[in-house]
Amino acid sequence: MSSTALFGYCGAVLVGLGLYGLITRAEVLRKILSFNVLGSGVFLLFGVFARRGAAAGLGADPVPQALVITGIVVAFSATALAVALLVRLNKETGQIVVAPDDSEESGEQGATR
Amino acid sequence: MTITDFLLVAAAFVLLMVAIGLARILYGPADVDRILSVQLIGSGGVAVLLLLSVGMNVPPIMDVALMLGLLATFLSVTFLRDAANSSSVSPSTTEER
Amino acid sequence: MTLVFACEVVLAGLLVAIATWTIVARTAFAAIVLFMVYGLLLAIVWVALSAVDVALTEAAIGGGVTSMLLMGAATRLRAPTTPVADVGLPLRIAAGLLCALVTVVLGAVVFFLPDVAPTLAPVAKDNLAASGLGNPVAAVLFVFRALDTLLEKVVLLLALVGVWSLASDEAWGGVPGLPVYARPGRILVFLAQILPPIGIIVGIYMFWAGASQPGGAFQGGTILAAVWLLTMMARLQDVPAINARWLRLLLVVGPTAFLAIGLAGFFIADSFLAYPPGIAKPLIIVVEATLTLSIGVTLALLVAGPPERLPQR
Amino acid sequence: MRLALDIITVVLVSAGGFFFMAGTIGLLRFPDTLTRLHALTKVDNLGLGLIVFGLLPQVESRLGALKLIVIWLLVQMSGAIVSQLIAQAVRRSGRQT
Repeated sequence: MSSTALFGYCGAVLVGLGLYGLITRAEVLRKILSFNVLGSGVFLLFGVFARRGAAAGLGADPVPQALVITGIVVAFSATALAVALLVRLNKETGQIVVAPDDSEESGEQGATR
Repeated sequence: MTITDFLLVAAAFVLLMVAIGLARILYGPADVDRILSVQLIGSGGVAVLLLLSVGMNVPPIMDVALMLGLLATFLSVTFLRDAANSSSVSPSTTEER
Repeated sequence: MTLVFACEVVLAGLLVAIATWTIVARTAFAAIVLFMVYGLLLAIVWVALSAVDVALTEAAIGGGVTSMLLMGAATRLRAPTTPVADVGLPLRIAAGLLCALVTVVLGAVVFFLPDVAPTLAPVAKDNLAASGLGNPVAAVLFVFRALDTLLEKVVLLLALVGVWSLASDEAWGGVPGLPVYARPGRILVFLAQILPPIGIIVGIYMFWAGASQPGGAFQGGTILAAVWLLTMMARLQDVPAINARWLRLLLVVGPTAFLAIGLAGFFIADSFLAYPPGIAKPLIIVVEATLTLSIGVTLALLVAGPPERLPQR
Repeated sequence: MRLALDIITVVLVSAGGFFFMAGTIGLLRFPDTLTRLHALTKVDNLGLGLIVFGLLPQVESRLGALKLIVIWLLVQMSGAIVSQLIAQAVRRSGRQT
């Protein structure tokens, strides 16, 4: 097995893991975290494709690498927006989970400081 | 064995040690225990990257080491903010003890 | 098995283990700390894939600022004291099967990749000299695919506008609710005093080095953002109100300079975002310098969150 | 001369690796957060320090050597300060015994 294949499988596993967390975790913050893990798996696959495109004395194809850099920044923007929405949601409803039957124990949680 | 090989072996060894240490710290039980892991990956990661940088003769990797060391510090401080602001480390640890 | 490959196997195993743990960890706090470690580890993986630029970005943004953001969110939310009921077992099994399927398909894609990979590396290499830059990734970001980079800056600003728009009416124009140390101790204050000068130098170095070797505006900007956040958390500096004129100016100066130079391309070169030969590098450095500032301020404000209270005055 | 420098590298990097191992064993064996923090500081100070000094003879450029020293000083300083902060947090959370 080559090292690109190794990290390729690694990326595939990370995508699966992230997706699993995104579906099954009830806490919204955990969903956001899982989404970031999923994203990093996709980026890793891009990195593998870039590495395989090594040519002309470059260690890797710079185009997918640049795309990944852009992607990381955009993923951060999305995460920041999601977190802000979550904090506001919590302020409005007192809930930080999507499970509807948990409202009584997270009910008194204020978010202001 | 050339000196390059030696440095790569050293990098693998340090990485392995860091991996074992991380497993222990991340096990907890308290959240404060876990923040040690950021310290460990900070110094251990820097060591691995420096060994790789010199071993593979790619000087820019040193910048990654610099970044890693710097960011690990910021992350620890961000984490400890919460520990300092609440009397217990966080409500989530109480049920874990 | 070569030595490098042995290193990589350890790395990949550790990465997957930490990722799994991040997903299954019982508390949100534990998950976030695991995610911090995950991000920093991923930076080492990127080095193994000879993507030093990405490694820097990952350490700075993916691992660094994202974790700071999530930690702030966890602090503001306060995790529930009892473990939250996740979805039921049947759905978990179904989800597990679906995700396993996705992983297997992606794994198969990796397995059946053609032996000769398509690549734009030779094209990038050939045109590198024309861009005046030494770093191919920077050349892609600021010359070959400059429009992507420009729009990405716009996305960052739009995200900030989105975050700000979540403020309540009475807090609009006020101070973001970044959680700060209630009583910063002497040691913390010392750190917050000694680290900024170092951070600023490293930030400028990252931006400056970006032209010829890995580094650049994102990475430099992130360090500036982290340094600023540190001084605010240690209360050496107040969190600024979002209607401050200087703040707004700093936010837009980078994208504006980029856009202006891009538009000037219509007249001094042959098209939008084209640089005239010869002065390409100085122009790119102007763009990158202003972008570094704007990115730093934008990232820090995204971490700080929506305004929550009016300035005391 | 080359050989002598290589030997210095091998000795110092091995010693650094040893302290990484010692730190990891400490992390595994010590009973509470403060003692584990103590084990971690050995990794920070001695492990990384010895590796950095071991790498110095292998770095050709003066800038690279300077960067190594800077990274070491940075990690050293922030490691020392963050360890203090962690210890404070542990004490505040009142479960150091």
